[in-house]
Amino acid sequence: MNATPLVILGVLGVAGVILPVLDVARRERFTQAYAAVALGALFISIGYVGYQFVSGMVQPGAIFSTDVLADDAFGGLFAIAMLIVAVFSVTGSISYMRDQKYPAVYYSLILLSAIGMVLVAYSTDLVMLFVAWELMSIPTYVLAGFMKRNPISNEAALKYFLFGAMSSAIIVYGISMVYGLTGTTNISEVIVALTTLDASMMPLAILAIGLFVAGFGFKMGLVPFHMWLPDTYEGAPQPITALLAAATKKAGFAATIRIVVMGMAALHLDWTLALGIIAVMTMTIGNVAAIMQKNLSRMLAYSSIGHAGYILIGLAVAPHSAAGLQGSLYHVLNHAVMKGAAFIAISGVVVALAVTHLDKIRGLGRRMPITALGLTVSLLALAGVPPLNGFWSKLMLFGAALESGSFVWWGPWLAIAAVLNSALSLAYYGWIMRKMYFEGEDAKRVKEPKSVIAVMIFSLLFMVGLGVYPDPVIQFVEMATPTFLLP
Amino acid sequence: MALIEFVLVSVALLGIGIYGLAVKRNAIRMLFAVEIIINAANLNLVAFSRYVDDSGGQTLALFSIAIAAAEVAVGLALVVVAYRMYKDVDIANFRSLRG
Amino acid sequence: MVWLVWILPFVAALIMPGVGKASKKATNYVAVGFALASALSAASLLPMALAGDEIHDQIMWIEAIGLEAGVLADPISVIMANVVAWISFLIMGYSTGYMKGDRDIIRFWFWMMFFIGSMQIIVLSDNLLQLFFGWEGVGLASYSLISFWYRDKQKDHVGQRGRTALGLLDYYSPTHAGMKAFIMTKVGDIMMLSGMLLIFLYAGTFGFRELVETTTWATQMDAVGLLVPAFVLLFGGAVGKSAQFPLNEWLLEAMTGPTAVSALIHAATMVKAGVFLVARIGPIMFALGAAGILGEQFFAIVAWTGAITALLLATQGMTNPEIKKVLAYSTGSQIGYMMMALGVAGLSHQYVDGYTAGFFHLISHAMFKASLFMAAGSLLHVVGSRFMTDMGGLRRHMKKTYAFMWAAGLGLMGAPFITTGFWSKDAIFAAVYESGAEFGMILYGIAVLTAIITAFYTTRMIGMVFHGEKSPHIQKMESKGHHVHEAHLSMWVPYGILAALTIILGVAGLYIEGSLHHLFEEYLDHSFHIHSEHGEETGILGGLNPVALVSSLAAFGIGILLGYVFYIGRLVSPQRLVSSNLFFYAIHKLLLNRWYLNSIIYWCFVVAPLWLARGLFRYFERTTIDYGMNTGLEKATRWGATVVQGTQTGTVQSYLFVFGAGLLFVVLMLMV
Amino acid sequence: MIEFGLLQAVFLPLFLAPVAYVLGTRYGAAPAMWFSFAVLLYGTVLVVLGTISGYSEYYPWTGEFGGFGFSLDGLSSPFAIIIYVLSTILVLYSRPYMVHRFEEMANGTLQTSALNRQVGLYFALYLVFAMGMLGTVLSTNLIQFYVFFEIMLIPGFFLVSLWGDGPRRKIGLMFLFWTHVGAVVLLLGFLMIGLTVGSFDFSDISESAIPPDIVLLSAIAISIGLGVKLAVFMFHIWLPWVHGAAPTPISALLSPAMIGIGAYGIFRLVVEFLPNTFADLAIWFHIWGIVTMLYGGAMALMQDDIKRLFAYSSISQMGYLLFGIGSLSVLGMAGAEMMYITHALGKGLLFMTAGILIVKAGTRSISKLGGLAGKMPITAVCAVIGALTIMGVPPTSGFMGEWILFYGALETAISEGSMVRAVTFGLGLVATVLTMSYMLWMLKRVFFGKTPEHLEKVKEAGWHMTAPMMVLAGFTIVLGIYPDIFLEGIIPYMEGVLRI
Amino acid sequence: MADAVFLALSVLTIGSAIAALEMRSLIYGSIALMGSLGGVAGFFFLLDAPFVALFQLAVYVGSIAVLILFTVMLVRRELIFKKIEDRRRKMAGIGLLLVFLVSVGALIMSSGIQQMDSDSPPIDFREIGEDFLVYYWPALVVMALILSGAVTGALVLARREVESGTN
Repeated sequence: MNATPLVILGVLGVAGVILPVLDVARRERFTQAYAAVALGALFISIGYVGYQFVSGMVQPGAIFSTDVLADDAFGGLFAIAMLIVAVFSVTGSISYMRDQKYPAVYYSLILLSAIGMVLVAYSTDLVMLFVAWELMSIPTYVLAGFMKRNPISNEAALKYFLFGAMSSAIIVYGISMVYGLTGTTNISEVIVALTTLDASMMPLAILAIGLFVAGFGFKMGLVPFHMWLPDTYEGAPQPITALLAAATKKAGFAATIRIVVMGMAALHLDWTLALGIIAVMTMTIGNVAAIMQKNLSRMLAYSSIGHAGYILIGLAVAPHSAAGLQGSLYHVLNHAVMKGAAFIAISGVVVALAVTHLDKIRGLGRRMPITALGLTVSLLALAGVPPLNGFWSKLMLFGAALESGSFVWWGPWLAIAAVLNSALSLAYYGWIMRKMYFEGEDAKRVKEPKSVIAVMIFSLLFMVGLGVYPDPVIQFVEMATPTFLLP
Repeated sequence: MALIEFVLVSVALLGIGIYGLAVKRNAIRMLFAVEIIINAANLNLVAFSRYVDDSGGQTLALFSIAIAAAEVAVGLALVVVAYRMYKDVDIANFRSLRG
Repeated sequence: MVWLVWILPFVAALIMPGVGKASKKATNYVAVGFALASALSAASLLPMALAGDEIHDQIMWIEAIGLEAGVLADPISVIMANVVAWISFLIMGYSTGYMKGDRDIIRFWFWMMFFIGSMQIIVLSDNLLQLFFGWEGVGLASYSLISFWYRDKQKDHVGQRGRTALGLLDYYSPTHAGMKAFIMTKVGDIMMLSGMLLIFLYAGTFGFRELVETTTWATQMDAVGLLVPAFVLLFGGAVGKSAQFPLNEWLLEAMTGPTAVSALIHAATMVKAGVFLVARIGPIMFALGAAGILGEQFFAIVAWTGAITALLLATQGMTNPEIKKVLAYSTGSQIGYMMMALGVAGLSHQYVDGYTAGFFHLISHAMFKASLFMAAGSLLHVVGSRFMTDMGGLRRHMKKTYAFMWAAGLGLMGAPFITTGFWSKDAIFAAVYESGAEFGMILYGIAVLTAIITAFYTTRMIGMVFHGEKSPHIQKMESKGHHVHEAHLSMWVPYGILAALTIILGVAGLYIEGSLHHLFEEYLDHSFHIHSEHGEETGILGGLNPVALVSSLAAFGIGILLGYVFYIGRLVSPQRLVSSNLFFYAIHKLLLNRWYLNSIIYWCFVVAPLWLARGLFRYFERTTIDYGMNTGLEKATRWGATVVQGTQTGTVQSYLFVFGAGLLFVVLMLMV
Repeated sequence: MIEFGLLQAVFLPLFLAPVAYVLGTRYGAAPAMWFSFAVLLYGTVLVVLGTISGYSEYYPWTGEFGGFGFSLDGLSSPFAIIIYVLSTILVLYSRPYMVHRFEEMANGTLQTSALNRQVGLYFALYLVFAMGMLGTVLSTNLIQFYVFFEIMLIPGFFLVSLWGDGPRRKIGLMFLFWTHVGAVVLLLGFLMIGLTVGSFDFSDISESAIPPDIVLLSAIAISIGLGVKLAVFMFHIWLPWVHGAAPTPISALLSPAMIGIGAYGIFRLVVEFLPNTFADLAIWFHIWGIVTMLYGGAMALMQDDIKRLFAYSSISQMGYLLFGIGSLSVLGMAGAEMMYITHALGKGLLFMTAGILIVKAGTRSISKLGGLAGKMPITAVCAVIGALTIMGVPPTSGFMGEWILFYGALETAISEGSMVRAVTFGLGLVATVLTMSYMLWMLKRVFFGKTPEHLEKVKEAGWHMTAPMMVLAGFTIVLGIYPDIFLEGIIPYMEGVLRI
Repeated sequence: MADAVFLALSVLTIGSAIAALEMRSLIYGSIALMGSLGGVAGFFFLLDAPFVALFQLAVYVGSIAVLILFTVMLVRRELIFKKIEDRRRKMAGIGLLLVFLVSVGALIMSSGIQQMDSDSPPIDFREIGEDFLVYYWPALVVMALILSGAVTGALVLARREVESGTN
């Protein structure tokens, strides 16, 4: 039974299609109503996913159905993460889009993109995955360039688009290779076929995996496929950046875990070192580049690259440590909320003060206390400072890397690199905090957008609450983590 | 005709596409390159579909063509917007975001 | 009662701020009253002690380690306690006059009482750890009192302004002096502490009585060669506190304190603590001889340290122009005598002889030195200068002081038959002479030489102060209307008493020494099982060693004669003598510059470490640590960031190129 | 014992921190101060009561990483008591100092409302800071330990960066960065242990055998991590800056209470859980300790800024702690813990002195001070007592720490017949002289000598500032005379740890 | 016969792909692109996939390429004929291309794909339809959403603003 993805598809799809129609039907502009519709649809979806979980109708782990979609906990976890981010994005947009044109299309595209992400996570067929991938990507190209009069936005969108187009072509290419090797596009069948692959076909399988890594890695922001990311994150409207950083990126991980990791396991490849190297490169470059940034969005974009590296650790050590993938999934969930909250906070700053430059957010702690608090806490959570949620997932990731040390020599080094990076990241997060709180003492308070406040409060509760008492989420993650019991 | 011949052609197209993306400065030409890559993939898909005797490849090729159309539409729209702003489509000049 | 002896001064110290708040005058009565009470309670122990009994009282202290605190009132400690208490009492009385009107009188009384209390802890403690409390308390009190005039006014400095030795100023402020005293004695203290800890490690106890009960610990320590080092380390503490060579240099600067403090330090507390410590541990060591463990090296070290100090400081005392410094040198020198006696005691078979001699000298020295210091304090008060060259011709104006100073000075010189100093010094000579130790004769020679010098500088001091012409300084004072007059009653009475005692007890000196000898003989036998060979000494003078007697007399005679020639009779001008001859000039300079010992210590242990620390700070901390790890790391990261940012050119072609190359890279990486 | 006593002691300050903020903002400094004082006092009472009854609490927490709990044993209770006692009395001290600081920062144009807001924020952060420290030492789980270890960092960062001196923002970041680096390295060690054992609970770890190679690595990681907190030689990069710059009540809390937690960590995590490895590593701790002692002392000699002097002195004192830990003997380690207590008392006093000087004399440069003993007698007396405590002169508690410490070092040196240990013992004694030198020199330059003209009008500080000092001064003397208060608990614990 | 056709198609496809990128004029370039796309369609015929081939012709050659052509014509004339190149970048690109071709070619040549051959009958395009409706129907729905989203998005983007926006 694959009810959940279909319900989401239905609910969000209908809302997504209706919104532009509504826009045409109603001549007067009433932005909040569109947002309300979008939010309603998203809440229904989240509620449904949650209800499925609570009522225990979801199968644990990642399952492989003969259908194109599976209703499993793995997808459910991603769905929740992504839908939360979509809610953030929509909520954050309410104030952001107040004076912009075409709000209906805007929200509709967010919804469509959300469908795409969710379905990527639920897909058990390569074709479905590809199509969902595109549904996720194409609206975000538009959204990134939605500020038509802003050259930055357009530049960001163009760069994003070119990368996106190239990587989707590469994904198709990869799918074609896999398909050629196995004669099927259903992931479970693919994996079964790959386990019995003829040795002479191995180079092609590797080529396919490489293509997948590149194709998905672009979305995840893995080095060296990351180069579009800072530019786009900086240029795109901040609520959309939130969506990109916190949600579409996670779709990349969902796809990678479903296909690449499973496929690699099926091929009995020694792929962990390669992923480990990419992970270290990714986090190091991300964190180092972030240090001297002057633009808040850009700094967080680099931090986002760094976090992709952390998540990749879990993938790299997945065969050696059960905690690896758990940590990855956990960090996916946490990072979604943390980064989402951070970017929404920035969007609030942009709405209220129209600045993102670090020197201009001096005294933000006094000007916009709640936003600043939310940003601070999410930065601390990103840095992995306990007792915030980010700490626990990093803990699991580092632990997994260490644990793998008994199988692979580089496991502890991975952990050390990650730990040092994590410490390094605190330097630039601290820099932001410094600007917000310790400079500009004479700043006066300004009005903060209510929607942003709502997001801040939710994410604060999430980050602190689940940081103090992480057990439910850990159990949830454990349930959602795929095992290497191949079909 | 062996399968490998089609695959080689496809790889050649893929390489040309990547080359185009990495070298060309005109946004529209870059779109050409994207199309070439997608076509390479499609060629691959259909060829494999023929040789493994399964319809899935062709199905995906059809999806891929449709999606390419959608992508191109969006891409062209972006190029048009860019052109309106800069009166230029030389993407190498679009570098206010960097560092 | 025993506890009261040291608790009372502390109580006085503690209530002093409160009393002082009510009335400053009342503090005088409190201080003197409590000192008297403490002295009385000490005196009440005398009958018990003279009967050869002892009180040993313990209470639980640090239960976790099983340590007990306690008091041990045996003959030696009771006698010592009485000396301390009574002399302190007199000094307190003197202080009421001397410190009259000082605005920090409360602090003064607090530390004085603290000083006395700490000293009594040392004396009466039954174990090393508790003793160490008193030990450090004494150090602390001396620190506070030496730098009592902490405002560092010029008149409170010691040394000649602007004079340098080896490039270092020989001019010290009170606070500097206090610090120097504290740190230098601390060097001794840590040695003592490590000695204590070594003993505790093997014996499992700090108690003096417990250490005697068994010898297994000593056997074990001896087996690994740690016994003598441990005792030598303990003696290190005594060296520091008693200002023995090479830790003697603080004693001179300690003269920055009020004179009452100097008197207390030199006569009753502090420097005597070292002697007392050696008297405490010496028998323990010696008693081990019965178990076949010989500690001769220890005693030899004690004796030689004492001898060297005695000579070293006595020679320096000949040239110094400051009256208090002369007295200070004299103290160090006399303590050297005591150490020498206690040391040679262990080298001979007749431990009790040297022991008695040393202890007797301690008592007599306490009296005359306290007297001398208080008298000197009166002089300072009157003249307003610490330089003897600023005095002169005072005998007509200060007759009482003159007389008392002569009496006490004779005690110091060891005037034959009538002063305690004579008998005690003679006993030391005899002990050294009879010890039969290796190099015993050299020690003896040093002792006699020192005695000559002692007599000389004492005469010199009195001569310079009271005889001759009035100095320009006094003339100036008088021309301004100041009149040189006798000190106040409260001041001269105490030192008068002590000077008188020096003579009175001196007349009965032989008897006192005999009974002391007897008392200690029994005590050592009873407590440490050290038996002495009985025999010859019966008659009045029969107990005296003729050689010692003769040399003692000769030394006194030569010394006082020389002193008379130069300073009382003024037959030869010392200045001319010094400048006439390069040899004398060199000697004079050497002595005046304290054998350069002080300068060398400063160079090695102050200047060099500071230089080293500055170097470390400038060239390591500032560079490697601060710059290297903070700024350097920051710069390195910034550089890395710049490099990474440089790759982010903003040109999408480059990005895509990297993408393509990355694709190849990943594929190839997977292939490998 | 009150139910959930330790839970209250730890978490009440956290939950009531907003109340303190509101009180400060609405009603001014006094209510906020008394409120914070009351909260911490209550916590102190709970901790003391808990110590008397040897108390611990456990609560379920996570499945993966175990539960959390609070436990008071011979090791943790002295730490806990000292931390809360210091925190409690420093609340009183904080008010005049911080009000002075706020006014100073605003150049005298501070409005009451702005002042109140800052006061509220200060006390709120203060409560969290105190709570973080207590939580760390009471933890019964590695992860919990780490969590609290980091929690105390954040308010510290804010306190330093908001109201510190000098380039306070930069120094705040430095503090955050370096201590975080230390913490994450520590975390690596924790993970290695926890994953190997399969549980992060202390009780499980102490019972299980861990493979030696892992143990060595994790012991090194933990030692380095805690070494940064302890600011031992080469890892002391941040400390002089931070202690020099932090608002003085915070310095007085950072230096005595916080950095010593590193020593607690070494006791708990290395000594107790990895005894065999510790036995191998002890000599290195020992040497590291002696180097730190000497180095810190030498650097302290060179300082002109009084707070930096104390900061280097703290480094040196942390060297003592490490030295004691490395002595690998019951009394040596007991001495190390005693040194923590005594350092807390002594350095607390000294930092408070520095604060009074800053407030009253308006400078922290030693060369500009002098002769203040007569102007501020109580401060001077307390400073001297503090200095004596650091120097280890009886009858202050310093001596009780020091002789036990050195005894332990000597004991091991002799029983192992180790020349290296004998030499370090000797150098340790040299270090005490060094300590004494810089302390006395500091006293001489600050309180004695001539009074510069610009200090003629300096007055004694108010009772808010002097009373806490007197309490500490009394405490150190009482402890110096009767150390059994703490030693009774410490020594049996150390015997248990070393299995004697 | 088939080989010759294949060869011709290969030359056409690859050649016009290169031409599309390298021709000075954008218009000719887009026409060359059409040729390349048509060549791929020819391959599809060769591979017995007429349905896909026709779809390719209709969608790609028919609409996309024409769309591109119109866009090209929208922009200014001098832009169409201007071809700015960075020589260094071009060399690097060619280098990358060669390395890519050599390494991936070698990869493929060394694999077992050389032996893959098929003599099975061509796939009936009805199978494709069945796939769409039975197996891939969610994908089809998603496809529809993509198209609608892309179209609305592209419209919104490309629409000329009459009044000046606030942004």
